Amino acid sequence: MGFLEKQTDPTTPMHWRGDMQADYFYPSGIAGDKFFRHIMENDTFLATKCSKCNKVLFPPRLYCEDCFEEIQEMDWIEVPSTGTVKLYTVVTINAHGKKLEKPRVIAFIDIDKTNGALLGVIRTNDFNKDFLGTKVKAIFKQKGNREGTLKDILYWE
Amino acid sequence: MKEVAVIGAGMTLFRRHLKETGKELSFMATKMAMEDAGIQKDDIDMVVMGSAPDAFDGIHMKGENLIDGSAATGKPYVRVFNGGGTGVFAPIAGWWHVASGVADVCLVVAEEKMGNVYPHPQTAFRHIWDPVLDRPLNPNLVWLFAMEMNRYMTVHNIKKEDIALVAVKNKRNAVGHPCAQLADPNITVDDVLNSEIMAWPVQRLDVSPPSDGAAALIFCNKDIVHKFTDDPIYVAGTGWSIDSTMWTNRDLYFPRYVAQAAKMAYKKAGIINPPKEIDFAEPYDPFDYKELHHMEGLLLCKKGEAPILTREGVTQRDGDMPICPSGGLLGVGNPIAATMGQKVCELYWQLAGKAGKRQIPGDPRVGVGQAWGDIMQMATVMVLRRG
Amino acid sequence: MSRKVCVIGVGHTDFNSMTPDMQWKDIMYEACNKAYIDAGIDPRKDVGSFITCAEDYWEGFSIFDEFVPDQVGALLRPCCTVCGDGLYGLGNAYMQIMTEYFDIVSVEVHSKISDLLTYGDIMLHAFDPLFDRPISGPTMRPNYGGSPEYTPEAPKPFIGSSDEKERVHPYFLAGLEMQHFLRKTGTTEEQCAAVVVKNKRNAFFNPYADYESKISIDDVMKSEYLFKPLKKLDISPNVDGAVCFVLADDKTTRKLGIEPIYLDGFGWNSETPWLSTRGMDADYASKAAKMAYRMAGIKQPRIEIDIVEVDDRFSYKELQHLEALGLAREGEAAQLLEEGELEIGGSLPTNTSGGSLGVGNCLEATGLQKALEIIQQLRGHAAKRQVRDAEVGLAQAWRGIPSGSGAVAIFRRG
Amino acid sequence: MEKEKKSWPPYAPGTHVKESDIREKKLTYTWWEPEVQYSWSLGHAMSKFIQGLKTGKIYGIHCKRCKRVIVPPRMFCEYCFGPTDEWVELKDTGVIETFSISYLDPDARRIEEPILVGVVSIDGASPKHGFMHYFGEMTKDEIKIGMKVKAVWKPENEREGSITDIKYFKPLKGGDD
Repeated sequence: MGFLEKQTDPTTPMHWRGDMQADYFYPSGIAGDKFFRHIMENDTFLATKCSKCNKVLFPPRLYCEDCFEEIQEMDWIEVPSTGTVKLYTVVTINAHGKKLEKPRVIAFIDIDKTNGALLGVIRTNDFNKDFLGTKVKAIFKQKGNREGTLKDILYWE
Repeated sequence: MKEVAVIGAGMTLFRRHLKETGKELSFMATKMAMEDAGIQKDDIDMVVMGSAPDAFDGIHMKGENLIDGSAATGKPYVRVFNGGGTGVFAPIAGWWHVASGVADVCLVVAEEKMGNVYPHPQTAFRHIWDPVLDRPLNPNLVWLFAMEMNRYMTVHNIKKEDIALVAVKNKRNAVGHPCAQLADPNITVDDVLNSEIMAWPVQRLDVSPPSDGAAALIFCNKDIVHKFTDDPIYVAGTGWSIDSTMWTNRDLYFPRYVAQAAKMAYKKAGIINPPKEIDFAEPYDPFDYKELHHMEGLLLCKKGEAPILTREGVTQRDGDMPICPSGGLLGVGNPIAATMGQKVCELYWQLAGKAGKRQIPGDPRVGVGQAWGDIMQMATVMVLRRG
Repeated sequence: MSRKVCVIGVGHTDFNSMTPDMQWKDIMYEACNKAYIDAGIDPRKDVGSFITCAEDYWEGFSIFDEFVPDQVGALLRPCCTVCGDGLYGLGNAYMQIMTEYFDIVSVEVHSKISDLLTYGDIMLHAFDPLFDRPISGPTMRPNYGGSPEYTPEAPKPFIGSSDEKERVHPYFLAGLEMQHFLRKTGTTEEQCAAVVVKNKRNAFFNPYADYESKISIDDVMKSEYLFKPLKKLDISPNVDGAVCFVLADDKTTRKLGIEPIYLDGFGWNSETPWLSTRGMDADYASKAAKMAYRMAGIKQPRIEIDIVEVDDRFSYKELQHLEALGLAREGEAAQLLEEGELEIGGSLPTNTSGGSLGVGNCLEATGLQKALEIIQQLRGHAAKRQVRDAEVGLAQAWRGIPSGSGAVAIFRRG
Repeated sequence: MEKEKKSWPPYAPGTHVKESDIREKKLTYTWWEPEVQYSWSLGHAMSKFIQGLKTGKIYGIHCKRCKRVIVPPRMFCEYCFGPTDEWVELKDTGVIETFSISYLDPDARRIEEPILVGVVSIDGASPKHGFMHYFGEMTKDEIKIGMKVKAVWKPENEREGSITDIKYFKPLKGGDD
């Protein structure tokens, strides 16, 4: 280590606890606000279509990242809140590395009528089932309780 | 080494809270810079992101999150970081992408969303301190500046009235700036001196506000600059320097690291007598005394002389050495890294004669921008020159 | 005549699952000091510019850049932080040298991940807060710590909507990607397990590796599914460690009397941050490689490159990256592995150091740990894991979950 | 050429949101509380330093090449990049290098009774070498730069090996030394 003198008593305190705690508030943004306001009132999704490359972007954005064109008002379209499981995984541990109470199935869901997808939790009790290609639909919270976040989608089934 | 030209710049509104996400802000600034330069996404070879602490936006590895808004999807993209110095350091990194010959056109985006952190942006600043030596004392960020300001005032025997003049000048300069957060044409020295004391000697109006915002800048190689403009602005020199982490081990009255960075940039730019050869400057002014402190650090005047120049009106927009003609951080706002908008974009706009109401009279040819960061230890300097 | 850039010195610490006696400053000092001694230079006089690669949340400071200069020798010198893998630092050092502002530039990168107690939560903090992160679990602080008081101005926090009480581990993304890789290329889970076996075995011959082990494919296959199809032993465990590289232009290298190892090419690239529309085929690696090959003038990578170190934080990643780098066709990497071509004596020795699976996952230091192995191999200092007649080596690293960014560097013995 | 005439920035993109808009939920947002906990290794130097504080001593360290007595101590000298040499026990007196009178808590909330805080350079260390701490037993009108001060320690049984084992620094009067 290149030092001349070091601590040699293993019982000396060598650690210091601390944190970087703060809480965060993330505005949904221009496109996000429109999307989340829509799902507060409806059981469908909104997507955006790039007029240049014709891709239907989902989740909706203010701009197409490939063409770098701004999305215009008329390019917003309504799409169903259904889709197909593209990929899935069965998660058994939580963020601290401990066993989850109950495994959770997390999937990429290709949203119908778009070129995009969304991460979602699939409600199931059968963790050995093959979900690939399964048709799923979003189950929302009750209208009135929705708060305008992704949490308004309770799960997919 | 390749010569590097600036061909476009853009910035967003600066406000305490903006509705847009960080990505969307980056997109807006980038779009404006691309319009200025007259280029498309495909013309950009590489992208540099400048963004200060992750703890503001509340996104770990936030550089990764901002990729799509910075026109960097599928491109080489890197984020550099120097605390508050990022505002000028990001363009320096953009400069070396082009100067090395690796990229022909490089986009630099600087973004900050300080409004995301609760209860207050200063909560994120709790964690800039040494965990063992400082954090147990529950420090507030403003303490640092108050201590430095006090030392500076005491050593040079400076009156608060003279320092308040800086806040007045910058908030008035900002009136012509469409993005400005705290422009005020009627502010007086008394307003500053009577504002609430935060941590003496720092008062409310001595301080720049926390903001959301973004800025963008486009560099290109001299060999192809004719495609974009007939009257290019060049990067003449860059410099950066860092002092020890142990800020309690040195005298705070003079920023020796700024002098070090300035000397490096001036040497590369061939500047021998800075006050004579430099037409105007944009030193970093998060606090009003910092502008004076940094003028001295940038060797634009002797130690302790900056308040006198300010009192004499030399640093006004129509003075001999205009300082912060944009309105600086005090007037336009302080979204840490996105202050690139005042510190470098403004240099470009002034030198290109595009600054409109803020334009410095007398055809400026050489300008210097500087930012400062970390725990009072980092300086980044960039000199731009016309033609 | 344009400059060339050479590696003139490398230094590193041991890699350990924790380093309780050493502060982050101490491990940085150790690696830097060794690199400067290796290059035979005095950092306070000779080094022009210093680069550190780090991310704030890994370290525990809002502005980590503050805590860098003293221990790398950068007092009152140009010094900066690049938020990325060590290979990004190397690329920026290359560019700094090419500007002719500096002749010698040092790049330091480290992992002191054992300081961080909430690794999973921090990684979740890197997910998009609006469209990705909420699915991981409750938005409220899940268990310990206690909430700070809220000011009247603060918005009221939302309650997590479903019955989930815990946040899931962010590595689920690797599970999803692995499923995609297996389906697309026809690679099997056993073949991925073979990567683990090979790398942990290679690590026996690497004195600084921390996770060397003699295990069988069966042991890996029998380890628990954490993120099906990803198993416990498919995941590289985290370690602490630091690496420092000193780079110089060719003229200075000759003056110092050092046998040059050229940094011949490098590339880096980023994919979209939108997880849901990202391709999952390690496109970042293939684009970065194309850039690096072009710079190094490499036309047939499979033939011209003698040794590779690719990112293997998860077992399937090694195979995926080999294919993305153009060193194997789609679905071919697993076959090469089975044929023994990726072994130390094979035609494409891969991760001879033991890789992240054998050495440990050193986060942002991964790229330079891999580059370090290439340098040791090209210098002929790799002892029992030495690959014969290695002339050209490639190091590749990925920035880890949830990013789609990575870098490639190509070194050539002079 | 028309473009050149424009004043830049020609427009200011962005949508201003007031604090009240957030309270009244005029926009949607996602709330997140991360869990960010650390346990940093102290390293040899800091470990010795805080143990010293527990026993009522301030330790510095000597760099013989640079002829510097450094506090807070570290294992290497940033000036010469060599290892530091010998531990030195310093006095618990010093001089106020600079100070502030703070009305803010760490989250920028206002407090009534101001905190006196500043940098103390410690006697026995090289000039300007010291650390940040509180000041007490003096009013905000009495405190000034250059004042001699002395540490007020917590009672021995309350010390826990932290910078806060010193309660504050008080004015040094003739008989105290």
